[in-house]
Amino acid sequence: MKQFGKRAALVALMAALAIGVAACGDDDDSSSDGGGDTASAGASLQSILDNGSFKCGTRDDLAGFAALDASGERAGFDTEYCRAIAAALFGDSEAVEFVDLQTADRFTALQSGEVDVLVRNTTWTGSRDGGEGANFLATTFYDGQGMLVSADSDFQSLKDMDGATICLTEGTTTQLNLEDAFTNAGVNVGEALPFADPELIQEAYNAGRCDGWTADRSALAGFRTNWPGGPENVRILDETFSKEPLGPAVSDGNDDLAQAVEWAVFATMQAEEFGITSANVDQIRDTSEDPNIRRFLGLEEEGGTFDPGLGLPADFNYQVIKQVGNYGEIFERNITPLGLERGVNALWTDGGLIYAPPYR
Amino acid sequence: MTAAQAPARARPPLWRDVRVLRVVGQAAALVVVGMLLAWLWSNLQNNVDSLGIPAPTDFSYLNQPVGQSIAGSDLRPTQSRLDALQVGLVRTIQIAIVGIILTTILGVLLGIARLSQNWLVATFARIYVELFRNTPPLVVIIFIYLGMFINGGFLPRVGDAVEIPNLLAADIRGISVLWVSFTDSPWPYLLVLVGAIAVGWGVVRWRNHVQDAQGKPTYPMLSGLVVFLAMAIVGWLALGGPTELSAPSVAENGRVTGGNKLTPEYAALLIGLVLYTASHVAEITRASIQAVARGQDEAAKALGLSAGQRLRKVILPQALRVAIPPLSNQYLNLTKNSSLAVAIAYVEMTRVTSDLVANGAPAFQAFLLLAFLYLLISLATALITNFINGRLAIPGR
Amino acid sequence: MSTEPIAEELRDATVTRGAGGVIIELAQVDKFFGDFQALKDVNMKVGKQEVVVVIGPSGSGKSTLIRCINRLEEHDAGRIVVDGVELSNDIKAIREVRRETGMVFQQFNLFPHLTVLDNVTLAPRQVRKTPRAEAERLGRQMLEQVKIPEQADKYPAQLSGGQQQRVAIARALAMQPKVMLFDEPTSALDPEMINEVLESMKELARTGMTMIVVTHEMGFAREVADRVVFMEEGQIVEVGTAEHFFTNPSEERTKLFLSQIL
Amino acid sequence: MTAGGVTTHAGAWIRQNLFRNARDSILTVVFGALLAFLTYRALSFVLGEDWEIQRQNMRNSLVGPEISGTDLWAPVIGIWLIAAAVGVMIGALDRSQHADQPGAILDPLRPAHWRQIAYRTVARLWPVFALVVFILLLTGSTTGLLVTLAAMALAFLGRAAGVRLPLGSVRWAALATALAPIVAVLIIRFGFGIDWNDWGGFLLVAFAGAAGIALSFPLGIFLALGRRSKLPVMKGLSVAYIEFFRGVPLVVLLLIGSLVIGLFLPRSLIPSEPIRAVIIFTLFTAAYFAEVVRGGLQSLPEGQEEAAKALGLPAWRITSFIVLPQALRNVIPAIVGQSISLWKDTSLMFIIGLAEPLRLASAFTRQPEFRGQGLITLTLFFAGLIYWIVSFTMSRESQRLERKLGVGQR
Repeated sequence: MKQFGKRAALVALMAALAIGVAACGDDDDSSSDGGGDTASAGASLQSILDNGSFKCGTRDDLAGFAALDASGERAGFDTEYCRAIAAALFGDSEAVEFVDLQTADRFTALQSGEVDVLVRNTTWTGSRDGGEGANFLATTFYDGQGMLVSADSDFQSLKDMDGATICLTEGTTTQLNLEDAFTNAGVNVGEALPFADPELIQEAYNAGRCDGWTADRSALAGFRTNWPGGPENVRILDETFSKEPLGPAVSDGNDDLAQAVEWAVFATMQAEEFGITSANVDQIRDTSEDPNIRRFLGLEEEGGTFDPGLGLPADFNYQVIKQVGNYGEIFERNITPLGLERGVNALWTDGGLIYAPPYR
Repeated sequence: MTAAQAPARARPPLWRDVRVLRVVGQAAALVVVGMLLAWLWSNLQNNVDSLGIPAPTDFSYLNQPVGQSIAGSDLRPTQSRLDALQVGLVRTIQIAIVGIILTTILGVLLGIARLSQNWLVATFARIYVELFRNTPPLVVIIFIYLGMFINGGFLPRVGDAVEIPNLLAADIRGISVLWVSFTDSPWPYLLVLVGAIAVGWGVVRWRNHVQDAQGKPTYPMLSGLVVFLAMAIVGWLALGGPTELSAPSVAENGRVTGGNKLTPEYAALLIGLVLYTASHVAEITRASIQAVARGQDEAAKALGLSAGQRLRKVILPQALRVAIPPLSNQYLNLTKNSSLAVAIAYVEMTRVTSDLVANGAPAFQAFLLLAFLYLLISLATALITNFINGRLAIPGR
Repeated sequence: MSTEPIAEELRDATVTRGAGGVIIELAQVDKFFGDFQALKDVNMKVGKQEVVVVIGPSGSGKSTLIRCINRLEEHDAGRIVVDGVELSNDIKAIREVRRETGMVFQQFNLFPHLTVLDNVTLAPRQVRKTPRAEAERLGRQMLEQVKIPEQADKYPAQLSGGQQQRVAIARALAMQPKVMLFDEPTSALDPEMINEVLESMKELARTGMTMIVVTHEMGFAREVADRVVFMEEGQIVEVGTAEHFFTNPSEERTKLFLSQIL
Repeated sequence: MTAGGVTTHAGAWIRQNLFRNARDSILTVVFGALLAFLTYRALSFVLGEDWEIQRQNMRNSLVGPEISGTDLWAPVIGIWLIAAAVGVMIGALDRSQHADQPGAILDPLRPAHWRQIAYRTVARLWPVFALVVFILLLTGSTTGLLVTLAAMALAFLGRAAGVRLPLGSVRWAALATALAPIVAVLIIRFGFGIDWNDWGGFLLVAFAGAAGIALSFPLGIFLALGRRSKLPVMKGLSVAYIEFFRGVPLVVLLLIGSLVIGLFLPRSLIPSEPIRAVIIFTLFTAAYFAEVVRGGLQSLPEGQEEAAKALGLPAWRITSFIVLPQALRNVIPAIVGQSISLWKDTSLMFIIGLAEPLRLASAFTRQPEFRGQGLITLTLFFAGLIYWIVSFTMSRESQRLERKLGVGQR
């Protein structure tokens, strides 16, 4: 017994030493190289450029924004923005590696560097900018939460929905907004059913499992357009009970990449303002005398090419427009088929919110 | 050289001393594991620092408002996240208990059916077992939810509820039945009931004792039941009737109110878990029955017991002892598989946690806590089955 | 001479035949299993080429005694020296002693997944690094010695108990040990098979192998043993020649035991 | 005469097995009706539905939406490789089992043996063949048919080569069979450069399951030995590991792998999502394998280890030559059982959003031409069917093995 006691003491001592050594070693590490690998969140712009492609976090299941068709092709608003960023960074809209993310794990993927940029229909909120370690950039789509109900139901506003059963997608702010909106309307949510998968919601809704389906209006519009039996079977209540500015995000502390991505987005907006489309960009480049446009398209002037120091190629605006298109084109290709108007997503010149800072 | 000249009991060199080697080996293992953990921990610290998310030891997120309700519970959005987690925990335990009871009944029946001399019954049981135990439980659950409840068509739409007035009402939203609820705090009357059970049990023991001593029938179970019921009724009256009945009814807008509602999500999860796990329990039952020596059956036959008596009095009690360790494994699996609710819209412990994380709770702490809670449940299940195993063990074996 | 005191009656009563010299020495050996003392102050010497038979009632510590000699059990106090090597915590000493002692178990403990020949040649090849061909030649020779050369390519489960035990003896012999330990080698055998095993053991004794045999076979003891050791409650009660032992034991307890068993 | 005999025989059988007494007759009627109804429902479902959605998405179901065009040759080559290796092993096994009666060896190159080979193969693998036929009929793909025929031909030729190998080469054939999937994975991942994130459908779950089993097995053995160790630290660490991973649901572990593991690693070391899932499957299954192997170790008599010690074998040789070969042989059926479990558990990748069959099944129903038609039951059924057929076949093989090894009889 005595021997065992000694042995145990020795083991404990060695273990303590070992852990102490390991801990000290780690302290040294982090103080000497300033965090190095672990401290920096996300790959730097330079390492991405060196890599020749970037990882764009998106999804595969939201009509209009990012979805796969039967042949496995990706299409959608978010998908095109991934390509626009690739066109800006590498001059090649194909230089993007899509990573499908879940609603629940998208921020972790961003934090862990599994994706470089998150373009996944994600709402810009305070806590996400803060606690989630994400850095939201220019908003590409101003959305808001709405409520889809059956056309023949009596619901005209949330006030009529006291005790109703509401279906929604799990793991988003949707349920939090819903509860707030019902409280403001002075009514109670009967049941909120959070599903893992929009397809399950559609099945459940069709069976009459829920009275309403709440989601971003853009998503609801997409579902309504393709509603079995025709869009006239359902309607979307007029109330919009949240602000959902959707846009790309990178991880905190990655300023070079953030700037580059943000200006890739602005390129599409500015192009629409200039009236440049993928169809006429070559012609405009050859003929335009407007110094703003010439600077924007990265044309050679007497004093050289304009370089704002974003770390992007001089002709990145041209590449974005040529290979992907301007904001209006992207919108029309992907969002208009859902039956949504431009609305607040019109250019500022048309009274909307889409506005790019001057490129100079 | 003779033994007598053998060296005195000298210590061998350190690197050859088995005791030293043992200590060093274990210390090395500890060091390796310790260094690995320390490395992971320091990475965690660094990542948390650089991302500006709460420190890994900070559990204050639990005290923030949850901001959402949970379908079928009284939780309000203004209550804390801790309260939400508690609702989830209770639901997980509830699913486990109800699921285990139903699984045992179905599984044992199927196991016996597997051995039936009726070819059709045995075949039916075999097809059942092969069908369910080879299908992933997640597939079973989603399929039951969609195929049975949502698209199955046997639950009517809202407004067309099937109704047995004051007793039952069913539509796609769920099946509501007449239910007893307490007007006030349930505890006083529950205490009375516990007391009544204790006294009733005492009466059973006492009458049994008298029966053994005097050899005359004394109806122990009956007298115990009478005493229990008498106490329960007297207690209920004395407390001024602390309960009320809640009957389901169809409201003007077609919705069913009142009663206790079994939602399709809960039902699908429960049925899916039970159907899947019962296929395993059936195999355990069959194997255990076959493991009880054939001689036992023959001996019981020789004593003139009927087939049913042989099964109930001789075979099953012995098979049960063989079956308990694998059964307890299946019960644990069922409990853990309740986390599959994540796939359909039923909110239990795992679902609450993943919702919290999606809404800004720190992932590390939230999942650490979740894992810890599951470990506690596993430990409790293991303790209970060990206890039962100990009680059932045949002395001298 | 050792500096440690050795029990008086044992010191000179050792060498009864042949080459002389002591090969195994146990001095003041104690062994505990928890609170139970299995061996109490055991002192014993075994000379080269000597055959010692250990008898005693069950639970008297006979098996523990021989299991300590090749360190299957770790003794708690005292000294055990085998062929000049003291058993201590020294992993090298343990390996050396095990290499020099062969052991035969009550339950045979053949390796069921290996053929008879592989059973016999495993240790020479792995421990002594004997080339396969050499090891197999040696192995067949050993099987010859226990008179079952024809079973070499069978698996243990295809043999009778007596044959299995003889394979076990061959397996131990293949390591060319200096000492053979037998732990009730015939207790698990059907009566008609006991003799063939005992014959092999007698044969072995005739070759001059040093043997310590725990057994209940008094006939064997009487015929082969140079000395008989009687143990009870972890202690050596009496030691003597077979002749002395079976005709005129000095201790009362020995007489009582023999009267029960014979 | 014969017909009458058969009739009487059948009548006796029916009386004996279906209508022994009144209660039995009632049971027969009730269960007969139930079985007939369920069979009718199942058949009308399979035959009555329009399988267009599954037909169009067959490639997505099998390999995921990201692998297309020439990349499709990657999984095809993998299948061919595995088919050939399995053929070689079956041949070598057949030869070694009938070493003393060469006449009983089935040689694929001898037409006289074809009937027997076909009969045995179909008897053992009919569910898989049924599935392949179903898929081929549904898609009507000539390429698919040719690929399948080539795989069968390779297995056939492999078997012919296997019976011609020298006697002692079963071990090598087994090794080759074990290596074939690894080589296949390497070809797909590196030969064709298909990124882990692009693996999907049954290719993904087959990879995750196989990799999980292969990697968890050594870890499980190690943990089982640790748990049996007399050294308190080894034992304690092993027990803590095993109990943790057995106590926490796999869903939770996968969520942890998906959401938390990234926090524990330096950025550059974080593997992609499918690999993280494989790591979780490995860690999880290792704990269960450890318990299975521990059962095998406990079934060994203590004398085995003692005898080896007494012969002077060093500890690691005792473990690798004496203890493990016997312990593992005793638990082969349990190992297969655990592998079936893992195969079913790969469906949980649904929950962390990987392109696994269930998630794809629901994704198909969002395609414009199939949207909102309630087709999810159909696609889910197909996904479930493949899961079922693989685990059903494996469990039948495991039972066969159990009977062959006589494990149950001991």
